[in-house]
Amino acid sequence: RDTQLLCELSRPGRRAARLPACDVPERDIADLLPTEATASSPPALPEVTEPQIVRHFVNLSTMNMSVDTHFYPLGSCTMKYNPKRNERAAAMPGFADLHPCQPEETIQGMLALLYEMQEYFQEISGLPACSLQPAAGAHGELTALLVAAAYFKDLGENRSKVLVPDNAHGTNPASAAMAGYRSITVKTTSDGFVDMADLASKLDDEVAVMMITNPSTLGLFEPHMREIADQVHARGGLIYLDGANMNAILGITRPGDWGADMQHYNPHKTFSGPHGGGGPGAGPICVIEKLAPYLPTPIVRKEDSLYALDFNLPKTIGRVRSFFGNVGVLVRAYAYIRTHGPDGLREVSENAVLNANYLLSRVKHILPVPQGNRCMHEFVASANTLKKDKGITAMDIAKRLLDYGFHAPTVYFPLTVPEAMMCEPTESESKETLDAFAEVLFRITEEDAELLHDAPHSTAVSRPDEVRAARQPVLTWAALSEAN
Amino acid sequence: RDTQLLCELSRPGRRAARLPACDVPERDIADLLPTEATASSPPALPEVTEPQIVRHFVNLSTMNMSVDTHFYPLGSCTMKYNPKRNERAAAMPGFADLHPCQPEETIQGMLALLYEMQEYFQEISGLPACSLQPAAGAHGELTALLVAAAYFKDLGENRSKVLVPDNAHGTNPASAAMAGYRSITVKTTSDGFVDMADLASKLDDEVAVMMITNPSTLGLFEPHMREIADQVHARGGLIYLDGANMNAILGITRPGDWGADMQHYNPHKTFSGPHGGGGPGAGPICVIEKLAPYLPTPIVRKEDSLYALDFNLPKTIGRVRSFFGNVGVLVRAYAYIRTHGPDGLREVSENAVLNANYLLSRVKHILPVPQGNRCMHEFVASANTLKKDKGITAMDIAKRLLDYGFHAPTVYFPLTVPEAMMCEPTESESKETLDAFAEVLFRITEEDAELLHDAPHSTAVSRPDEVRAARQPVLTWAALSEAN
Amino acid sequence: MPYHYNTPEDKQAMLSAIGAESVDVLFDSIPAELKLGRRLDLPPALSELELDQHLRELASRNTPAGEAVCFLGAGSYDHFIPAVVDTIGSRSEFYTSYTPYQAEASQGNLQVMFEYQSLITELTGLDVSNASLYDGASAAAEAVLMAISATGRHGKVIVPESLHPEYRATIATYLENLATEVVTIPTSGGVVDPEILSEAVDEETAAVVLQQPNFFGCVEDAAEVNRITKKAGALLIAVFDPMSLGVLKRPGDYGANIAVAEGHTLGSPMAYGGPYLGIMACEKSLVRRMPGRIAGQTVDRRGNTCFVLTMQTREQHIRREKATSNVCTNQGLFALRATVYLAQLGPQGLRETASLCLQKSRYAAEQLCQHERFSLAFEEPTFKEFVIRDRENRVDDLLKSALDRGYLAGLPLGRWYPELADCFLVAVTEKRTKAEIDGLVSTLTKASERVSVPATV
Amino acid sequence: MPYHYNTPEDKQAMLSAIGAESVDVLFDSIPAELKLGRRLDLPPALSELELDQHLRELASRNTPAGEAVCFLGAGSYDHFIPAVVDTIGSRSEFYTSYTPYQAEASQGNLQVMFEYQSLITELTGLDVSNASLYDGASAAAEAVLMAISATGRHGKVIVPESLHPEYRATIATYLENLATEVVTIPTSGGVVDPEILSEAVDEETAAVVLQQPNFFGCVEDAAEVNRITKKAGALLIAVFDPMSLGVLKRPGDYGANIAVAEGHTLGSPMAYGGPYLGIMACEKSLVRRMPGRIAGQTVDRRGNTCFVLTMQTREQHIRREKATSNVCTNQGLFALRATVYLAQLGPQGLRETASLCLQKSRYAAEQLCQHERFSLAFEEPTFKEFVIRDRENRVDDLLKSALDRGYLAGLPLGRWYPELADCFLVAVTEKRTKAEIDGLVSTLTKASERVSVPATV
Repeated sequence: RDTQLLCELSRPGRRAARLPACDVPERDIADLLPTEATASSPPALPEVTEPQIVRHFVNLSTMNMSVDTHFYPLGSCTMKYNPKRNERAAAMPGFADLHPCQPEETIQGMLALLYEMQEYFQEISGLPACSLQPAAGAHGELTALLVAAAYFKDLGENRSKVLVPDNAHGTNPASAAMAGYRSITVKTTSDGFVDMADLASKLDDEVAVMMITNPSTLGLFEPHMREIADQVHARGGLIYLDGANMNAILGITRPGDWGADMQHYNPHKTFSGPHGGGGPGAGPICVIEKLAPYLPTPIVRKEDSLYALDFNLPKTIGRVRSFFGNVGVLVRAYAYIRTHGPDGLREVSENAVLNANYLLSRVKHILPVPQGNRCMHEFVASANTLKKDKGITAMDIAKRLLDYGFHAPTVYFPLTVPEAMMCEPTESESKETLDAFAEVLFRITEEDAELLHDAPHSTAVSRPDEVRAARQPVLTWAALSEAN
Repeated sequence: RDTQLLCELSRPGRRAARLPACDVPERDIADLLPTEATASSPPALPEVTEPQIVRHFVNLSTMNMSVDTHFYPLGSCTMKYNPKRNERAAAMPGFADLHPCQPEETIQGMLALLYEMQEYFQEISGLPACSLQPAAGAHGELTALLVAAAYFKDLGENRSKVLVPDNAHGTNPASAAMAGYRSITVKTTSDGFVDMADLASKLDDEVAVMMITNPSTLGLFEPHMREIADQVHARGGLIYLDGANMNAILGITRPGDWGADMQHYNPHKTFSGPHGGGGPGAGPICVIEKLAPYLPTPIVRKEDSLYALDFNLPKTIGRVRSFFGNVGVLVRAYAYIRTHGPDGLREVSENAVLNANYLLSRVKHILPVPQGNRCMHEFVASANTLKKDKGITAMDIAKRLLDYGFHAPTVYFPLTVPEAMMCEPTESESKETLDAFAEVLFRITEEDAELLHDAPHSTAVSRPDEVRAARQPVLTWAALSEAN
Repeated sequence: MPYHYNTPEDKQAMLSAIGAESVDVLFDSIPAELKLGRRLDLPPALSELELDQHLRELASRNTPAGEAVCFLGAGSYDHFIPAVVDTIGSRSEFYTSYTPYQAEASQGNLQVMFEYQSLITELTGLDVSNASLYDGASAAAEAVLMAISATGRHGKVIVPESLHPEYRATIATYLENLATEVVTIPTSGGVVDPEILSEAVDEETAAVVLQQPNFFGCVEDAAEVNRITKKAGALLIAVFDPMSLGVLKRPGDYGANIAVAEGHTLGSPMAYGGPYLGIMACEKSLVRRMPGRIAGQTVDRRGNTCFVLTMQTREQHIRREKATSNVCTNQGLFALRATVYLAQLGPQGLRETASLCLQKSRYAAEQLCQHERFSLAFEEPTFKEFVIRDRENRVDDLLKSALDRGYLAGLPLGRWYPELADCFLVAVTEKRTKAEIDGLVSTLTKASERVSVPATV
Repeated sequence: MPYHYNTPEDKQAMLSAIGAESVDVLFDSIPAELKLGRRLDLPPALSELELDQHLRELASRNTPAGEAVCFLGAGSYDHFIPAVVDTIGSRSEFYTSYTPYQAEASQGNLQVMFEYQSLITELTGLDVSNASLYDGASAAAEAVLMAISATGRHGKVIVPESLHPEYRATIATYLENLATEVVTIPTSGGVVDPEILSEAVDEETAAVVLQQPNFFGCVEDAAEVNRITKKAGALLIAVFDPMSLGVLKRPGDYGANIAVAEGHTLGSPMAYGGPYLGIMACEKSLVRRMPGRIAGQTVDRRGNTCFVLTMQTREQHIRREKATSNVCTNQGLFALRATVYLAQLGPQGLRETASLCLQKSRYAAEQLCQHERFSLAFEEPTFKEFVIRDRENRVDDLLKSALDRGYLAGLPLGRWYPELADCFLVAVTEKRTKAEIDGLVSTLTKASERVSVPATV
């Protein structure tokens, strides 16, 4: 099998694409462009043929695990089935081949879809305004925090802090920092909930926003949610809901109804847009009415049966990227929502939670789940006892699972749980698969520790040296030939 | 990984597709259909979900070798690269979504393409008439023999024999039999050519057609081709050219110019239509002028700039299938021919022959090639010496090649070469790949015979019991549960 | 050139290894006088971009279903293809592989063949299935050859006029040079007349070929046809519509010995007629006379369950002229698509699809017949298509006028049935909405008015 | 429901194992008063067939490039996408996998990232590349943040008006709550004025952002801009068009410290603006300040070469608020598509594509300017787009009229540049044929005549 690099497949004179002959009168490039601006030769890209390209990349693809080939219970990432009808939808020329600057009369169908998406996101979150512009969840966080900042600036309030619980995604504090805020960590209790005393001690008039992930990264619904919101609101602050875990609560409960003022969605998680090996996703946000004037522009409006782009928000933060948004991802999410309907979306969450609880019930005897017997869409087990008793770490288990044909859960996150293994089966897996996974997990814990330290055994690669990679970075072909 | 059967994934109540509600007034089925004709329940198909279906089939796919993943030098099958642009072409709704009975004014683009295909096939073969109807190479053979039979019947001649060299594809005699002819085998010499004396002894006025594969299945151009054709013609017979090996001679020499009266094409071989795991292909035929009146109908005609279907051939043999032909395959072949042009097609053959001769030069020291030092697009090596010396068979080598990531050549065909290994690299492979293949072949011949008898070692399956499969056939899930 | 690797340096190195001075030398075995000596007269090469532009231009001169509303049937139907079918069908490992000669390198294809065979036997109610043939018509012809061989009766086969005319033509072509006669029997009221059949079938008859539902869309009395056929010791060959089996009895259930079908409707496009999928299933006793590839389950040297091509002694590469048939591949990719499609539908999906075809087509027929100009040509119950008689006998004008309004409204039958020159065949699949059906009715009605006007002038 | 497995029996068994009476019980941790207590107000579920019909209807209300002839540019372009890109991009193993947290299960994605980074460094002439960002505009904003951090200069960044207005807007939004000011400097004749720049840039300046070719399509004097920038100790951030590098100098060659680009043009569709591909490369010294994923080569425990995510200490899951950025994924699938696209083009293909853009766009500009109504707004040389001034100052009418004739003829600039309200931006890619360009010219000329008539009435 081909694991050479493209540059190793290259031979001078090979080529794949051929371009048409120039059908307009051709002029010497020197007559068209100043010599000092032009390159004498094109960049030294590899020279390969089309059959090489295809075989190279098809073979590379088979070196990945993926949802279409394996159970992929990567916690917090919602690796659910990506419906093929969504891909067909996004590829329709009527959507895929639209230029972002086309006149509105030539994109009425596109705008109708995007308008509906605004409406759907608002309804699902219980928040009345929406911007589809952000390109990813973290981008949505940043955008919402910038919206909040603009709001406070408009109010004349000078708030500098953002509160973030210690079990939040790392993007929360990073987004706060990028938006110019100081990120303040709020502790969580051993139960995994916000430590109300710690919150009280940190909540002051400097707090602009409290970011909260609910259900949390532990897969638990925050019992003090309403109280937290009330307290933050009482000090003039806003609640930001990290929407990464919406898959647990569709049609069951809505962030807007608990006091969230802003939230983002991860349509590539909750609404089945594919993860693409790490993107692209999208990060639309919804906000309460009083924050709506600050949203990025444009917003899609509907008047009578005509759709239009509204750029006229005088208080807008501006824009956080070029053009409208990650429309291709939104088309997929639209297809998903339309084929599920209100009952179907609720069933998504019911089955995601049922599957997670079932897996929890099968796993907790093997790997303790510190935060109790129940969960929402995911749970965090711990290999801590196993580590103490047998020297087997979460990493060992994760690697060994690959040998058995399962992708590993998310490990070592959240940081609040030692030897964490965060499992999110999603609704699109069967009881048989969950049973098989639990059985393998049990079998692994019975295996010899030495065997596990060297796992995986069946993969082409095993335990890469990450320290070396970071200390002696080899990031390109050029660096490779230098290194050798 | 999933190698269960679909029926094993089934659980009552699971389903993938959902259909729209009926939007017309619904009536009781009993009112619409006689009870004795209706089934009380639908066939017991498996009940599975869409994610199961996708994972099942994606994982099954990875259990195949294929051109896009491996070198696949399967002789006589021309496993060349299947251009992705061809697939895009065939999927265009303007071609894929045409009903075969649409009025001609609604398919002028389709008919233009098919008309051009007739013209291209005629030009490439040097034969002036064409039918695109046959669905596969063997179907083309049958069709052409039926055309020949109609021609002789029309002449009032009662000819009963078809001559077939002993190294021909098995479909030749089978097609002759299906067309109502007696198949007579003509010997070939140890050089691999038609034994002219044997031909002379078998050629009489009863011979309707001599079928010949040229270049032959040994990858050799028949030196007596013209003489053979003259002799057959002198006795009133016709020459049928098995076009399986056209990849060797595009733009270099034409069957019509050597005296062939009929030939089929394998567009899925020569013109890069994919092989689809064993079909669909297509089997268009070209014939000389005097046979044109007997071709199946319809034929595409052009008048001025309008295209029309001509059903009006009074002497036609009728039809050999429903509708026009394997149009989807022809669209791919059209894309291939148009992107190559006359020079490109010639280069295809030049490179196919160059690659085959180069591989021959690397292999002949390892595995003797009985029929000499040169070849056209393929050659047949023999493991006969190796078998005598070390007990290593062609099958052993074939199986062991799989361990090294190469598909095997065609083995044990043609029957005239003992321990035959028929290698056809095609033009779309690189010198590096041919070198690697030759090196592996050499390494294998040095390996221990016992190791080879048990090969392959790296595949999930090794040396299936074919005798058991044939003696105790288990052909369905139902038979499986009976067998267990 | 796009798909070649050989750089000038490569070529030189390769020629050296071969011991040839030039590539031309490699063609020395072809006598000079047989060489073409000129370029092929073909258009110059296009780049991929130009190809794309050219093909779009060609495609734009066609009116596919989707641009026009398609009510055409007659063996090719505008059924819906779920996206999963395309996803699986476009996997490189499926479509760029070949016949599984090396079982170890082809377990994916082999298991798919086995699953396909299993689904087809379930669908047909028969014991065994091959791994597919070219299309429905050639499968019917192969079935006739099987029947002749199995019964040893070389006298005749009987085909009613309600069998698809192109299927009858194909059978006739296949038998033209063999001893067996194809006897076509007329139908009564659009279906087989038991009396006529009883008279035609005799001890020389190898088989009766019954299409159910038949070419006119009508549901035949299959049990009765089977009874008559069997009484004479002949075999019953059923030509069925796979989709109909969501509501109709299976061929095996009414006694068919061999069942064949056009299977493109199971997940493959209409594609102007091909490639298609020839389905064939039969009783166990006939399996060794069956043409085409067959996959079977067995065990490997390690004792693991696996799949192989089997019963190859029927085939050409071993039996040559004594093979059961000259068919040497299956329609692997389309059998795969059918397998995925049937898995996607499941029993309920098949039933619902069939039911939608039934309900919608009957609704369409009723609505059309409300107009005095139109009537059903036959009174028999239909499944998803039906024959409409135009009382004004101006079918061509009518359909042309409908086409101008965006409807592929039906297929005129005069070409095959002169006595039905005033009739056309209308098919309604699950894809057709009420709005489209109402549109068709309204269009044909209006067309009728428009067409009628000059007639009265 | 389509994607759920759990049959009633499964559910019961699972609930028993959990020890819960019903699924509802599993949601008991949500306080009752926070529950929705009604159905979501969303339209009812569609079947796949209905979805398809609905989406086709929506899509039919759009006019994509392909139906109209697209001369729109401004950062999104109608370039050709070879079929191989779609083939590879639709491989399940690529698009249904995620960020390679488990390197052993992700060598495919990791090697692609490494190859992508290698190609981008080759393309830009810079040392290192990340594995991609969201889009060109946000990549430009991230580059500005990098420059501020690297130089320690928090005073200002300079953006000429010839930088894409949406990129300027994005940078401004990102910096709004930080200390650094965004200083926009006017251009002269469509390009940066060295004198104005020299005056603006000072020791408080972190960076100058130069778009090359710029928003107006003009080729800037990048060497001069770099000289001025470097003289003040600021960093040069280049915003480039990947396609232009077939003929133009690379950012690294004219001194850029960081180069960013919109990369959707490398094999991904326009898709009404996203998802797109943010390209970013920089000098080696800046690598640890770079946002986004980076793949590196290393060896595994067996000593085999392999790939991992590396330099993760820059990232949020470790550094949290001290991370270089909050970006935590790349645009993996589009980076893959760009990798395949660049491999498919190769150096010659890139050069030819660039050359076609150059030749065709210059031809279009010349042809348009033959008409007295039109002139080029700027005299500087252009690469693939250019600004046309309508001497009649009726841009909207003109473009509307062209649209009616099937041309997306250009982008009016008044929205961003009031002083260019009589101007529109025209882009010409390799896909546009001479016939289409001539059609555009003829249409705008005719439109001009038609539009002019009522003006004189």
